[in-house]
Amino acid sequence: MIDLLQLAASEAKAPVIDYRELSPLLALAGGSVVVLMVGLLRSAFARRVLVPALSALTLLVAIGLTIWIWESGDREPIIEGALAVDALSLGVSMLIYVAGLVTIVLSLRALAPEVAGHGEYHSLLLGSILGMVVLAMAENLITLFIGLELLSIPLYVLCATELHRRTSLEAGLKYLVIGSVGSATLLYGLAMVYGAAGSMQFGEIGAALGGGGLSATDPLLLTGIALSATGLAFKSSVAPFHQWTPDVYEGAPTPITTFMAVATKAAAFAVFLRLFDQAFGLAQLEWGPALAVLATLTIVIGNVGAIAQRSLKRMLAWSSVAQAGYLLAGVVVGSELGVRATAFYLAVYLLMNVAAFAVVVARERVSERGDDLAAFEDLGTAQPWLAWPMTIAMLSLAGFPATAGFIGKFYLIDASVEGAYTWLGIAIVVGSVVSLVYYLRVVAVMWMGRYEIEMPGPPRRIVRRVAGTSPEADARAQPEVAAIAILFAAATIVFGIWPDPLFEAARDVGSALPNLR
Amino acid sequence: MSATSFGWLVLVFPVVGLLITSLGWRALPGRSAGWIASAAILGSFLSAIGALVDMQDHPAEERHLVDSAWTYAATADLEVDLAILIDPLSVFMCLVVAGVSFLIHVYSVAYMGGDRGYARYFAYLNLFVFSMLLLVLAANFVLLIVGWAFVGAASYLLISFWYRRGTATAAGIKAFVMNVIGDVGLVIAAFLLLSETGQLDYLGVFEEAPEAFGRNDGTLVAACLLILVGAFAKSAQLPLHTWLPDAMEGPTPVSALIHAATMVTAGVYLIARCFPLFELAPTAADISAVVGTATLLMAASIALVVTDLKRVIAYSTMSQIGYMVLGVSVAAYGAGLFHLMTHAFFKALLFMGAGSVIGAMAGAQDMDRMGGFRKAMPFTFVTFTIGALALAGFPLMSGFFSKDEVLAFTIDRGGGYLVLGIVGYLAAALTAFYAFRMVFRVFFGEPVPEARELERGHVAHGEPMNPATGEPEDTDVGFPGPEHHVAERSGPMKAAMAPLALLAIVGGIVAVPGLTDTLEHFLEPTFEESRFHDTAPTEGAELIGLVIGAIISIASIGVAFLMYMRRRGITLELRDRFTAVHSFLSHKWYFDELYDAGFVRPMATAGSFGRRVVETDFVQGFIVGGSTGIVRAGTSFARAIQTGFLRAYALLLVLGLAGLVLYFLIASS
Amino acid sequence: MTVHLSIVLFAPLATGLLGAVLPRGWARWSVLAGTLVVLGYAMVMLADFESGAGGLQYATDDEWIGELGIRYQLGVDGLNLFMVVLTALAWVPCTLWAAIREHDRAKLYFFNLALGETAVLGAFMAQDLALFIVFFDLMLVPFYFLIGGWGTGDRVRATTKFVIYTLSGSLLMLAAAIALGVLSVPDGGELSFSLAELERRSIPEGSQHWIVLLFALAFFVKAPLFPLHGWVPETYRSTPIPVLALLSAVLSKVGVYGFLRIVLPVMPEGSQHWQELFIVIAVFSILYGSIVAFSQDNIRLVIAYSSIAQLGFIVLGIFALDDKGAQGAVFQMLNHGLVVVPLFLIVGVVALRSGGSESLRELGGMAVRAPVLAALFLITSFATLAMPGSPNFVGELLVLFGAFEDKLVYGLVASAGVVLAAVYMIRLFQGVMHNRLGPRAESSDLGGLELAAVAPLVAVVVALGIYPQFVVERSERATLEQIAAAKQHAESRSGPELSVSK
Amino acid sequence: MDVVWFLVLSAFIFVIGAGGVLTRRNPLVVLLCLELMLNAGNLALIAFARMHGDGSGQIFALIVMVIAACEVVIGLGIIVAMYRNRLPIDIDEMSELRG
Amino acid sequence: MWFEQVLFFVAGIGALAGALGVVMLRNPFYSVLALVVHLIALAVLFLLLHAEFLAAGQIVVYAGAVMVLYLFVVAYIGGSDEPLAAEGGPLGVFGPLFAAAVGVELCIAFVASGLKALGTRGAEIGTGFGAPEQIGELLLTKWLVAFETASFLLLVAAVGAVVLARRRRGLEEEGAAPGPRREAPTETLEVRV
Repeated sequence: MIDLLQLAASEAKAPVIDYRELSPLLALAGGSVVVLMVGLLRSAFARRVLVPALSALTLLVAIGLTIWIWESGDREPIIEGALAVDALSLGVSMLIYVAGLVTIVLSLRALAPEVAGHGEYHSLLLGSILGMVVLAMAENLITLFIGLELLSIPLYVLCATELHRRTSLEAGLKYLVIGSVGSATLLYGLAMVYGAAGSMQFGEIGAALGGGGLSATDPLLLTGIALSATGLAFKSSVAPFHQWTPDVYEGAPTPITTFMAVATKAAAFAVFLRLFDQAFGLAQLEWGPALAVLATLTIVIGNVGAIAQRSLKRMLAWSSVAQAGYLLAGVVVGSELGVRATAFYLAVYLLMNVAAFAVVVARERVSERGDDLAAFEDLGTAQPWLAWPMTIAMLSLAGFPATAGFIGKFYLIDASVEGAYTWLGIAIVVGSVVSLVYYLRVVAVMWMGRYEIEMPGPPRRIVRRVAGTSPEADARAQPEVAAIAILFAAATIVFGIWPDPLFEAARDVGSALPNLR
Repeated sequence: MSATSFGWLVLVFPVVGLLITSLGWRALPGRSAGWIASAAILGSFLSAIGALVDMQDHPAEERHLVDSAWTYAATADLEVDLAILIDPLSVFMCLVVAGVSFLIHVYSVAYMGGDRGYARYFAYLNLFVFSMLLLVLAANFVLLIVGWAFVGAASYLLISFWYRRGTATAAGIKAFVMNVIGDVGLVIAAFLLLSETGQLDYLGVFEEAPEAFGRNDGTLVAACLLILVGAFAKSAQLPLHTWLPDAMEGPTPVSALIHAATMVTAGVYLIARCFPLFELAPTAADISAVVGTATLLMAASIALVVTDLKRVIAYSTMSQIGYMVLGVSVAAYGAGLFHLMTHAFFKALLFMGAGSVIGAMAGAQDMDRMGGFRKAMPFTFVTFTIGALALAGFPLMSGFFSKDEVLAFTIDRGGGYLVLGIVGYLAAALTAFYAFRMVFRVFFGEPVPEARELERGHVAHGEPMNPATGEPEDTDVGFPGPEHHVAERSGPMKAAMAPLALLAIVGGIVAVPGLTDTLEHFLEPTFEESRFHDTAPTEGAELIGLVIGAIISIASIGVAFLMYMRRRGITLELRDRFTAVHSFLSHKWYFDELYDAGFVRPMATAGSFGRRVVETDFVQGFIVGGSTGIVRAGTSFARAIQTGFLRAYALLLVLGLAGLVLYFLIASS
Repeated sequence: MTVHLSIVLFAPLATGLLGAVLPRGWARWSVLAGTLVVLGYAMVMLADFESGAGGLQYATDDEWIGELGIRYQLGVDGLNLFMVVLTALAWVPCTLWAAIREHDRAKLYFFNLALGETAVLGAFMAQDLALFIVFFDLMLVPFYFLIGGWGTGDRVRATTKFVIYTLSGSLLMLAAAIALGVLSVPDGGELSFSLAELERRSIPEGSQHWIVLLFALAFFVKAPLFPLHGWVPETYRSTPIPVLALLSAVLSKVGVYGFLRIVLPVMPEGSQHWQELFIVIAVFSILYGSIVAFSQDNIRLVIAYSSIAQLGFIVLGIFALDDKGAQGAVFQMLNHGLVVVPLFLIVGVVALRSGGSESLRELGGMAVRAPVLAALFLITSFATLAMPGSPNFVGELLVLFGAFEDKLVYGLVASAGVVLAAVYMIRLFQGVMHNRLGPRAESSDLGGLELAAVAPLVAVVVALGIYPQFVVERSERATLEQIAAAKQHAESRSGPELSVSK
Repeated sequence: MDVVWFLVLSAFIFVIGAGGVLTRRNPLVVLLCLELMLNAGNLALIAFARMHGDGSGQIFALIVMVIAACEVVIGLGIIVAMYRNRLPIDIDEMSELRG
Repeated sequence: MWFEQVLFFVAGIGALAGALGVVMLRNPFYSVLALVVHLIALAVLFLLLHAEFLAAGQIVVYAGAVMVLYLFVVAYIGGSDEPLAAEGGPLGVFGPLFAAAVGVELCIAFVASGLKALGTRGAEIGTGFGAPEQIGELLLTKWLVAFETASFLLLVAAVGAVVLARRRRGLEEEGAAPGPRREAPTETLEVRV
């Protein structure tokens, strides 16, 4: 017994910790703690100004470090293969950081941090970001799961932060319960995969499939794949696991909604790509069709669901469901082109949605109609600097040319045709046709609003002032929001006409996953 | 100058006139517009003479002069030039058209003097003359079709010249559409010829035709019949004739020029022009002969009962054209064109006289209201009577020779043609009768108030009203102005009518059997290719024909005299006895009703069906509504399952999970 | 000459943006200047265009999006030369028309006009399939705003319907185009959408069939042809006149142009496969459009349905797969555009003089004190009904000849459309200009600027009527090259059916 | 005792947990059911760990225990907050967001 | 090894019973207690699977600490017996049905799998397997990241709990006090159908 212990002890050697690759995560963790501490200070300045500033600083540092790592392009899994620091994870984490910055800016005048306490609010946010990055970098099942949870748990809280508002709590609860069901399913799925493959490492699972005696059609494995697919599909709000999305997006404070819409999706799809294209890559023939069906279903449901919405947050939520369907197409084909297209579209998606949500934030704070369509009437003449970003965002989401959205869709369709899923490309197209109905309605309300516009049927409940109504905030008093909207709308146009930089990154990301078609 | 450059001049003059009168419509003072227009036509008449003279210098076999201005359209195997063809036929037509047109222009200068649309009128008139000359000078089918459609357009514009008249515009659209039908026929015919002979120039086609087609070749017959569609539409032959009587809505000089002397004879010209084709396709030729004969009989019969002065002359025009068509269809080209010429003279004359009378009647056209104008307007009376005599084929009048020559040729062909000839003589009797029915009813008997007025020395002024419907005119666009014009009062009208009267009398001398064959000889170069070139009735036969014709015309003039001078009222008895016949005739053989039921209504029905049913139910309802309906359904479904109940969401999640796992389990085995 | 086309292409947009920054009231003039620049360039092109020379002239070819194989590739040949000219010719009077009136948010209005011209020009000059689609869809944005923002009646509904309808077609085309590009990549080849390249590559016939079908869907909606014209009535009713003129004159041509530029040369087998179907659709549209046209009471709708019939003729000419037919189609595309613009501007004039009424029942007798208006209206009407002597006649003649050549029966049925055209156009002309004066109508002639907007185009029409060969000879070579492949394929397939008996 | 027995057992537990989530309306109980599902996962993990004779499965299970605890804490926190806002502690009552 | 088998069945039945108890029992108190039973049973099973450390952790952390927390909350809120009557309807039927379907599918997956090892008692293992030494070593070497992240997660969770559950004076002053009655004024919008 004793000697066994000594044996074990002698075997135990500390793992090599590559601090350089790890630095962004450390920065985030540290930042989150510091912010929490600073938030405990009494002075309003510390809470209202210093905390956001520090969080933003943290993210900027993380971005800087990420770029630094990206520049020196060595791409080895670190710490016993727990984390993969490659173009995919780095690129996605960049998106996440940007989304985080946006959220911090949008939260400046929001009510949520007031209620939750700035320190807590921001440290939770940073914690969630950390979770996302871990998720994006996850190279084995455990890291994947813990990352997912670290992503979700702060979000459950953040959704509920406007405690005095019933819908906020409802959103939190729904998200928590459904989310936990989702992650439990995922857990079970991962367990089965582990059981089938006998390893937690993506690489080794892939190897096992590749000839390590594990057949790609083993029921245990496939069921595991099915369960984990369900879990991830839930996180990326793919139908039929999407239903929490509209409710949570509507109930949550709008800055958080923005964050969830763009960042969560990015992280979820990153891991989707990594797990399915790398670990399960060789079973693509099995899971491809199933996911394709899910994608189609998602596209349809998301778009038809959005048509009926008057609340813009809700509409964007539904549209994000549809977008998830488009993105899934890139996963389905399981090809390098698919990875590129997905990555590209994630970036584009970030630009468009941030622009749109920023305008929603700006409006709902001043209009007593909250985020209802009616609050946007005649914005074109009243506040063109808000109407234009919204218009561009809508057109881009609808996939009009000269916007990044068009190229994104083009890329995705290209990928799906390339991967012999032409009908999926057609589905994407049909979906965007349907989506015109609600995107154009927003544009019409803003520019042609003086004339009666066919609104969707009366909402089942009274339209209520939605999140974040802070009385002191009015249009001119929140330049930062308008700035965000304009900035991202401009980016949408620029990348719509000159997308090469994004393509560069996308190509880099595509090369991250080894042995793809 | 060469004949062809003269030919171009013929076309240029009217264009110049058109441009001046139309662009200068505001500037031109008084009646200058009319005079400018007339001068232009005179110009092209003189150029036509020039062309004639120059052409006669060429040896007979070289009298087909083609000159091309520029390529009109050339692509693939199609090659069309903007080219004119100068040969005896076209020059002859130019002379007739330009000559008569000139006189009618002069007449119009006075007749339309009081009309608000004076300049517009002459612009249209010049446009018409240009189009007509283009039609006859064209050297290929495409250009022919262009001229063809242009005359149609000009005639449309002039028919609905007084466009505030509902009847006028209606008549205009009717005429236009019928002409377009003709155009389409020609287009298709042109294609058939192109596809078989590879060209569209007259000379080329006629060159190729004998090689390209066998006798009575199916395609060729089709082509000829389609050509006939065009010809009949223009020349108001069965069954495309109904527009001509309505065309009388236009000003009287227009009726004289377009709907009597020139445009309506274009069909005859076309058949004559395409004689090589028709001789290769005798079936088509025979059909056209039969149609011509039928038309001439039908029109003459209707002319017996119509009481509207101008419409009587219109129907007589139809029947006279029937003679011409018959002539050119039985290869009596000279005769047919001869009748075309004489008819132009006397029919124009008749219309001018009628116009003068209508002027005196303050716009009324109903013969029942007329009578006793003999003393009031002697000049009109004389000239009109001359016209009537010529029309009736009274011995030694121009019409006498031309008509009988046509019939003589017809009978000479023997066989079935005999029947046609006999019908022709029968119709001749009717012709003479209704011609003098007009004369007697208008100029003899008790003078009507308007006549007395005129005798007392001033023209009657009635409230201008639409002769067809009797509703008061909207004088805004000037229905024959406030003052009316009668030949007695205005030099220009006399100046125009006198020469025509003369020609109506002596026009026949160009082809008196046995004595002269100027026309025949002149046209020879065009028709020498004809198979029937040297088959002609013997002089004896012709003389017999003349005698028969003379007897018939004199006899039926006598009958008319008895019925309308001696025993008035007998007409009423006859009408009462043969009510059926009368109503049949006075309803113009029910053609209008037939077309109304056959084409107009169905089209309208189809239109409203398309608008009401197809548009709303199929296009909007099914296609648009269907697709949106699906989306709506999907939307309400998505909303329906979005109940807000957490456990329901979880349920769907589990369901989806079950489904997914099931799929994978199936995939695994 | 690479600058050349890019300048033409972006001159309007530039002036539009300029107008947006200039003080109020200047936008209109700056945009008008832009359209004039384009017109000038178009005339220069027309002047130094070499009819004989095949291939593209003034070609521009730069990399745009390498990753997707999309090139910024512009060029002009006999086929699109006159489309460009038409665009230039159409935009000037319409902009002028708009410029002499007051609009709220004028800057936005004229910016959209300018953007529209750029987009249309781009679609016509693009030599890269993807680029074509980019402009094809971009076109909708300005028109969406123009109709929805400045239209009349239930305009938002109309414009939404218009955009969704058209985009549903063109997005499907997008998918088809990408499929075309991807499927045609040879082993080890690069993805490319350059038309020239696509013509060289070969696509399996099976996939050609559905790809052609999707393209046709987009183009038929745009044209529009019979069953797919659901957007027409509302849109035509509520679109502002100058915009409507452009919509009907130019936009409708982009679709049918696409057939000649893309579908026939790139997918000959596919085109031949659907030839019969498309011809049937075309012929049916001719008859249906004409019949509905003469039962309409609203002048705009009369012209709307007449355009359906006219476009039917064009498509018939294209899919006759015959030299004459294609020539006629190309020529007819130009002619229809040239007559429709004045026609709609005249409708605008009439509406101004009748208290906004556009119903034939309430109009009439306007010719009296407006002879110039009447004359111009008359000429355009005659041209529209393809009266011999008008350029449209030559166009239709060629189309019909082309159709007779191999599809005699369809040709004969179609020629009934010529007669019907006469009926509805004359009915239209009379209903507005003749008969008794309408209750609300009052007759007064064109103002100076109105005349300046309408007359020149009519003059062009007349000139072309006298010398159509001007167009035919310049467009001949390119057109024949475009249809050559499909024609050859058709000849190899088609038996003696329906051809003229020898 | 064969591994598969443990797995089947875990499957049953998982299903019971899921069924509980679907049927119970008291959020507290729902949280308990979630615990059940996670535990099922744990059992499966440990069974597999035993099967492969590989420790990582147990590590995973350990981590999951932590996570489960965190979820519970947050869940209870939300429930408490609801209670503070005098909201009914009933999942079906929390259905204002819908459509 | 009859002893093991007996133990398995006893514990297994205990676990299932506990689970069912959680779901079935009306009173949250009893549900919690049922869960405790379930957890203990699980711990036994863990032992059978040579996961001694986890078994211990299960008992101490889970069945101990967490459940106590639960009981406090239940006590705080007052574990009202919820009426199960309303839980009939589609959910009452389909819920268990679909869940059962999933269960069946999972079992099929396990049984039908081609993996031989499933039918064995498992691979040969050293005695140290599942012992604290091994766990600790793995945690600090191979699974360092997971370990650290988990610890961070605990911190975050604590913060979250604080955010959610602490009484905040600041807000009462700002007037945004809890309670539906004092919510922001609602308004209805006239909407055209």
